[in-house]
Amino acid sequence: MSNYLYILWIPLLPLATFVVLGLFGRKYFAKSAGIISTASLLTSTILSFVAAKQYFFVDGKVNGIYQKIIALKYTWLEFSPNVSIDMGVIVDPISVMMLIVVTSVSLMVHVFSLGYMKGEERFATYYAFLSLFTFSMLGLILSVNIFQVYMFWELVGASSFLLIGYYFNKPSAVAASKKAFIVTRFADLGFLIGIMIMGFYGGTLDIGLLIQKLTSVQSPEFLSITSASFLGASMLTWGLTLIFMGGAGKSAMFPLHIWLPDAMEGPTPVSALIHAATMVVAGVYLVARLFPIFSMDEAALTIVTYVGAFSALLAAIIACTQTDIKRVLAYSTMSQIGYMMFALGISKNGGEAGLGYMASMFHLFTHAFFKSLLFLGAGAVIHMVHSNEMKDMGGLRKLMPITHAAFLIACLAIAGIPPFAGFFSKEEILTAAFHENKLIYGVALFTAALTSFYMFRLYFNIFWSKDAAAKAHSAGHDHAHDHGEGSWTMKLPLIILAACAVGVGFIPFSQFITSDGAALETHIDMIFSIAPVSLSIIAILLSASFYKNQNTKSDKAVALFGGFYRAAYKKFYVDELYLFITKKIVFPLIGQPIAWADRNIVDGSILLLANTTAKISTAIKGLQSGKVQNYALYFFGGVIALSVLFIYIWK
Amino acid sequence: MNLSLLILLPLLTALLILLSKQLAQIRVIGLVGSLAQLGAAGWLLKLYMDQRAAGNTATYLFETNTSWFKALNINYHIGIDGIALAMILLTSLIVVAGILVSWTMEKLSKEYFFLLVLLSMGAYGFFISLDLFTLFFFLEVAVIPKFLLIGIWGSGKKENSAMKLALMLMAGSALVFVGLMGIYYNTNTFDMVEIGKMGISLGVQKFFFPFLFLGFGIFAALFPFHTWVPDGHASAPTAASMFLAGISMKLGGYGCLRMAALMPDAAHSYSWIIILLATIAIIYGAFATMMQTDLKYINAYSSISHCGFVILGIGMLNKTSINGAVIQMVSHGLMTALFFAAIGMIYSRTHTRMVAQLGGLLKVMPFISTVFVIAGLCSLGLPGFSGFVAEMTVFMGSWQNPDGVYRAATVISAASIVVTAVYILRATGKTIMGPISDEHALLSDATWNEKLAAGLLIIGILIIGLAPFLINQLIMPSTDFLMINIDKAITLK
Amino acid sequence: MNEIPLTHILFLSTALFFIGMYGLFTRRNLITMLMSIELMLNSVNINFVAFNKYLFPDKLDGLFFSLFIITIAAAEAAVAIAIIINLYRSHQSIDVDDATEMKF
Amino acid sequence: MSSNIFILLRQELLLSLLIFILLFIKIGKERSNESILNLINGLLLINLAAGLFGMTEGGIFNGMFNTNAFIVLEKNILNLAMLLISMQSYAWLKNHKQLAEFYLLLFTSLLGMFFMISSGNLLMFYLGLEMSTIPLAAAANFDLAKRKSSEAAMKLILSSAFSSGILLMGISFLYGTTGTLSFDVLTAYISNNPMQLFAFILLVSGFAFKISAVPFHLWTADVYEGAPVAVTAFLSVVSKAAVLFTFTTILYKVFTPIASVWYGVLVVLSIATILIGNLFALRQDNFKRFLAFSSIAQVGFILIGISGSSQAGSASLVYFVLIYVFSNLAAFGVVSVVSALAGKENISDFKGFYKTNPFLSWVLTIALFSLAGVPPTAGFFGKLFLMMAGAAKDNYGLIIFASLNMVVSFYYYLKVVKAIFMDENEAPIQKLNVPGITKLAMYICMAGIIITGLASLVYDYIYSLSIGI
Repeated sequence: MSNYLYILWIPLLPLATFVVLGLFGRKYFAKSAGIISTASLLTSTILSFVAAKQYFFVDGKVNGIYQKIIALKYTWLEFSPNVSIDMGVIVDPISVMMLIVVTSVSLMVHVFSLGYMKGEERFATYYAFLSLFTFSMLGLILSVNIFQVYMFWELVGASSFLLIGYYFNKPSAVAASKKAFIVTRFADLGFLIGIMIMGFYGGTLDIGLLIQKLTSVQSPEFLSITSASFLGASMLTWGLTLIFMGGAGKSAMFPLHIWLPDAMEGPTPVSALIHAATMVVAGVYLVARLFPIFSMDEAALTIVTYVGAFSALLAAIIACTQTDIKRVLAYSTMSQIGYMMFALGISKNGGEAGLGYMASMFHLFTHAFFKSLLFLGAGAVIHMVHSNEMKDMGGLRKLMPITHAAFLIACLAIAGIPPFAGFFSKEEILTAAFHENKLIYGVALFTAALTSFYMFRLYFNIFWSKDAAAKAHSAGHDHAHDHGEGSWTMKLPLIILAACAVGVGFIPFSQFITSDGAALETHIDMIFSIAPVSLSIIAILLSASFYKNQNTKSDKAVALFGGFYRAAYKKFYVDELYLFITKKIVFPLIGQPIAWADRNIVDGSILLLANTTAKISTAIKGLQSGKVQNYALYFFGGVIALSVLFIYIWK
Repeated sequence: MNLSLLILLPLLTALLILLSKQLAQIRVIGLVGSLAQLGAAGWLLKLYMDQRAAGNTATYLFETNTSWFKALNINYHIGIDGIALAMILLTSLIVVAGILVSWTMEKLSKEYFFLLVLLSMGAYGFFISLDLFTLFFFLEVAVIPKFLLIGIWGSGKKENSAMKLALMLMAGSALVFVGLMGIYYNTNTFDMVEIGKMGISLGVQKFFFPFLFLGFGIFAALFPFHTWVPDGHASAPTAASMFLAGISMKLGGYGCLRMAALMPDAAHSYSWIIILLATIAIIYGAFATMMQTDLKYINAYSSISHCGFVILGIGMLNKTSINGAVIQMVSHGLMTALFFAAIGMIYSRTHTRMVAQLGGLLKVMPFISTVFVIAGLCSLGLPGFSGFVAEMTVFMGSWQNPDGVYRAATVISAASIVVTAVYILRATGKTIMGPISDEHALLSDATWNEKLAAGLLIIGILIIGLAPFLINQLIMPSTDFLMINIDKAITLK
Repeated sequence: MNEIPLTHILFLSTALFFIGMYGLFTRRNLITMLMSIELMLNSVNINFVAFNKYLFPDKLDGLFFSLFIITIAAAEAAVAIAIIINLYRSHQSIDVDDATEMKF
Repeated sequence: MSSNIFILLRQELLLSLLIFILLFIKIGKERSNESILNLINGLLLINLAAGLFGMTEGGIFNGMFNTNAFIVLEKNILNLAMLLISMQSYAWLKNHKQLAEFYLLLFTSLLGMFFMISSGNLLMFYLGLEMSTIPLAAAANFDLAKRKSSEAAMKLILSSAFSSGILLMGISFLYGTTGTLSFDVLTAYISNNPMQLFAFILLVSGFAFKISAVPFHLWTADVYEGAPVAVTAFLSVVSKAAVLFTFTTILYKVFTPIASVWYGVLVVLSIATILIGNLFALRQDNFKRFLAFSSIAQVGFILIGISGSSQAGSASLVYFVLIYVFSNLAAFGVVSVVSALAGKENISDFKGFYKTNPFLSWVLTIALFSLAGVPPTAGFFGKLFLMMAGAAKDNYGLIIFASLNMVVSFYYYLKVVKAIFMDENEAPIQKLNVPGITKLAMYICMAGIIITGLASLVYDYIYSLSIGI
């Protein structure tokens, strides 16, 4: 077992960048910040590829099984002898895979931002935050300890808060960042309690030990956690569900998804990084990380499955109606993650039945590339059009050919058209679903169709539809005289990612990443693939007929769906529901009464005490009448009182 | 090292301040003095660690015990364990910061600095004393300076706040006094160590523990005796707010902890009440904060909520939770001090603390805004800052208590972190972010002294947040000593 | 001849004491109030003498005490009257109810 | 024997000598007030010094007068108080025609107190009491022109005459039931038959009147307000202290057989006194009146201490009185200076006082803190030790009551501090130039307030001398 300690540098380099840029950036590196952090990130990217090569091809495999290797473990905060937060580095198939994903996507985003964010006032700060995020994400991936996961989890949330709120003087951005943080925080509360349950019954917070203890049916820990129950469900179910709640929060699963669309207020590259490729899949990663334990509890898995599937469907439907291109992408992200989730949900631990797990990871991998590509492409578009709205776009394929090509590839990939990456991963998922659960399979299939529909709706609206000249007028200025398609720094990432979107599908993924680490023989069954592929193609043709050229078909369709369309357009009023709960219930019915009570009842009672004392003192001032005779009288009264008290009563 | 130094240094500083003439001179003396205190505290830490490393397993180190009032068996008995030391370090750090932020205090500067130093002296004395009488003495020494600081240099309806604060704290110490009498006449000594050895009969504990705990609880903003906190903090001048929240509220928490260790049986049998009050304080404080519109009130109420964690940790009576309580005391001290410092800096420039009237300060005062955000993130318990470590330790500790009620308390308290996020982000979003109003568009950023002050506190926060094992190493052995008695009491049940 | 029992005398003194007290409480004229106080003191004198005569005839404590009381009463009266005169100067009256400036 | 008399009586003799010197000064040729004042203060210093050494124990006049180290200490405290008062009334007396008479009255009263304190016999006690009271009545009237002054004197003389009537009644009954007047013999005959209890209660009410315990306190406020500040100070500190000393001695020495009864009496009195004192003090604006009520409340605490009926009890009493001398006289000193130089006696006049007179403000503030019992001032220790002595009886209800009342008392003391430091006032009292000797007195008080508390040897010394039941 060789030494993987150098992996430590992969997260640490971005951290260093963050510290340097954060402290001195705005003074000394106002211009060079981008180059610096890109360089450092490039190093970590290279390192992670090295690591991947070493792990997958050199010494990760011991007699056919990929090992979990703890490269480093350091007790960071000890709660009680066994229960402690450890900082560490774990090396196993999924962590290495995620390393690749995160570093490379992040690198692309870094490069893209060089052009995209050029001339921003807080250029250095932007890169500092970007590095901070990359660091936190990498830390999350490499966690050995469930509490370590939680910590980086929080950090990821915070850095995404900072990045979404990057345009801090734009109220909508501020609101979005707050929303993102608070919603995920709420989810994290569940995560935290879940951790506490696990830690209490499992007697440890170390993921490896936890899995080991809670997967052996005779172990005292397992017995205690399954025997202890609350509201009818066993503590295991509670713990896992709560942990999944955390995951659902980050991965924007229904009903905790509301923050994701708003999060698009952030700079587009950020959306590409955080809200497409990395952070939002953290939830999936978390479930995958703890999958052996999840697989011990049917109930929890079922929840995962249905939440995933429902989110996938819901998001797809909403995506069909949105007009803000980034929001469309956001919902498609949500839908794709839903895919990954239910793929995990229907999976079993190990063997053939573990197909879902592998598929989900595969989809995660491919999705990262084409989705970030889509976002960067959208970024390029927005950079040119200065608008997120479809109506301000159209016919851009002439003005920005490279972007157009890349975007098309990405769309094909996500639509699952062979031979693009998406096809392979989606096929795996569908196969798994088909074997496990027909209902889910149906939903998946329908969603797939929807996906290709709205993706091409997007594509046609941007690049085809009306011609550019006419468009230019309506937009009020001429793109032709605009700064073209942007610098090479913006094109290069598109090209690279496009290449990935085409290529990564051919990786024999199942050889490397499976639930039990043993290679899994999978094959694409052409017969099986006919259904989804043909469905997608139909959907594409449909959307082509709707949106390729301006016509009224789409409006007819809208009219056809009527109320349902409006509901979908309004995102099924989930946001409104949340607003109602917070603005109409929490604030006026809990917050204000308490604040009022504090001033008037708690504080009031103390004031009352003071005032009564004062009142009494004014009330009795008559004693001191100023008449010496009364004084003598009181004197005598005192004598009498004392005598009575002590001669007769006392005794 | 003789611990009396910790009292003598401030005393000397105070005298020098009295002798000196104008502001320039006074503040330099104050700064030098406080730095000397910081140095002394640091040196003490080193010595302490060496002693422990050398295998010295005594509960208290650097003890000196000289008879004070022989006739009444009152002794000047001082000594420290890890917990006290942590508190001392906290105090010295905040004192330096406090002196720095009040660098340009023109009004009656001599008296101002004098009182600040006096207050710190009280705190040091309190933390080092092992004799309950001395403890009580220093507890009250620390009260009157607060009254004057708020009343003279404060803002808003300062007189009322000062009066309310002084009276409530005095009521607290009156209760404490009654408790002390009870202990004294049943053990014939004030010496905590001896009392700990001989123990107190159950009846006495049951009768007098409430007095002591409530008394100190008032200092620690225990619900429902917290109402001095918002007004007091809001009216106080910046440095005084820092001292109030950073130091004197800790006197209460520390006292509660010591009392719980001194009367473990009573603490155990009353623990459910303590936990109930603490939980109420936590969630209630959080919600009350959500409704505030004045930055200082926001921070004051959040202090109530955060100090609730201290009480909760103590009430749970197990090692982890008590560790958490101690860490939370230190963390909250630093964090709130930092917060008040930032608010003070903002207020001194914009002359308003109303959230509604502020906005977009990040544009004109990036440093201060960053400080503000850091304080906020620490307060909502973000990993990497001290708040996270403290709160998580408390949670993990209290979760160890499998009883349903305690579980509920834990969950409710944990839920408060969401509310905390809400109000912190609202405050940040409205003041730091968003569009800036024109009359604030030309304001200046922090000066060197403010930067230094904030920097010191942030360093403190980061040390705990990034390397909690250090502070754990410091306090854990001492909590073990505390737990010996407590465990005995609990297992006895 | 049969002598008067002690109780009679005690009754007398007590009566005198309370008459004096009554006077003090009711009369408005300062001089009269002073006189009623003298009355009270005299009742005490009677007590002392009587106790001495009837109960402890072998020692003379009581008699001496009453002598001292008389003397001091005289001194007291002197000072009191001086004060009253001064009060008259400032208030133009020796009615006790006129001297109630300070109260509450 | 004769030499013995001179040693045992030296403080009394010295004081009488002072009185004669004063007489000669009076009939002698005209002198400037300053010279006379300096002379008197010098003499008082000697008088104080003379008390400090050679404390022998013994009794004379067949035990009518007896003294010991403890009693001498008590008398020294009174001497000290006398000296401080005279130093502080310098500004007032400097332009006063009859300053000799003023001193004559006070000295005579002081002499009476000395005899009262060392009295071993009810007759001697009564003589001392009256000798100390009557001159004070005259002194209260010392501002002949002021209406208030004469009213005060009238109230004092009438009510004290009444009280001594009651007291005498009590004494007469004691005599009637025991047939003796001397303390040592008396103890043997004391039991709790109703007659004696009644007599005892009459006696107690006599004392209660002098120490102004509720409900026998009503004269206090008016007299304090009306009398000249110096006399008020003397009343509130010296005479109160003297009576308290005597009271304690008599309770501890004579009425030991009915200790349980007088414990009850003391508890009742102290509760009433603290409560009423506080409630009235809350509302006062006239400074002297305010101090009157606050001192009433203080007496309540003292009674708690005495009720401890232990060595600690009497020790804490004397200790507290010593502290009380320093703190109360410091306060009165400031008040007397202000009333003499600025003619203002109301708390509201003190608004913004700190701006013009920082020194006086600090003196007053520290004095008030000491009265309130705030550390590190001595008052803190004084009050605590009183309560500790009281707590020895395991009567925690009383302690709780008292300590909560301390909070109330804080309120009104802090109110004054608030007026001095915090309240805005466009026309504060102008800058006063305090006479050097008065300043000196204040410094002494400050030193006393700080040292008496922190330096434990003072208490330990008092404790070593004091006696319990």
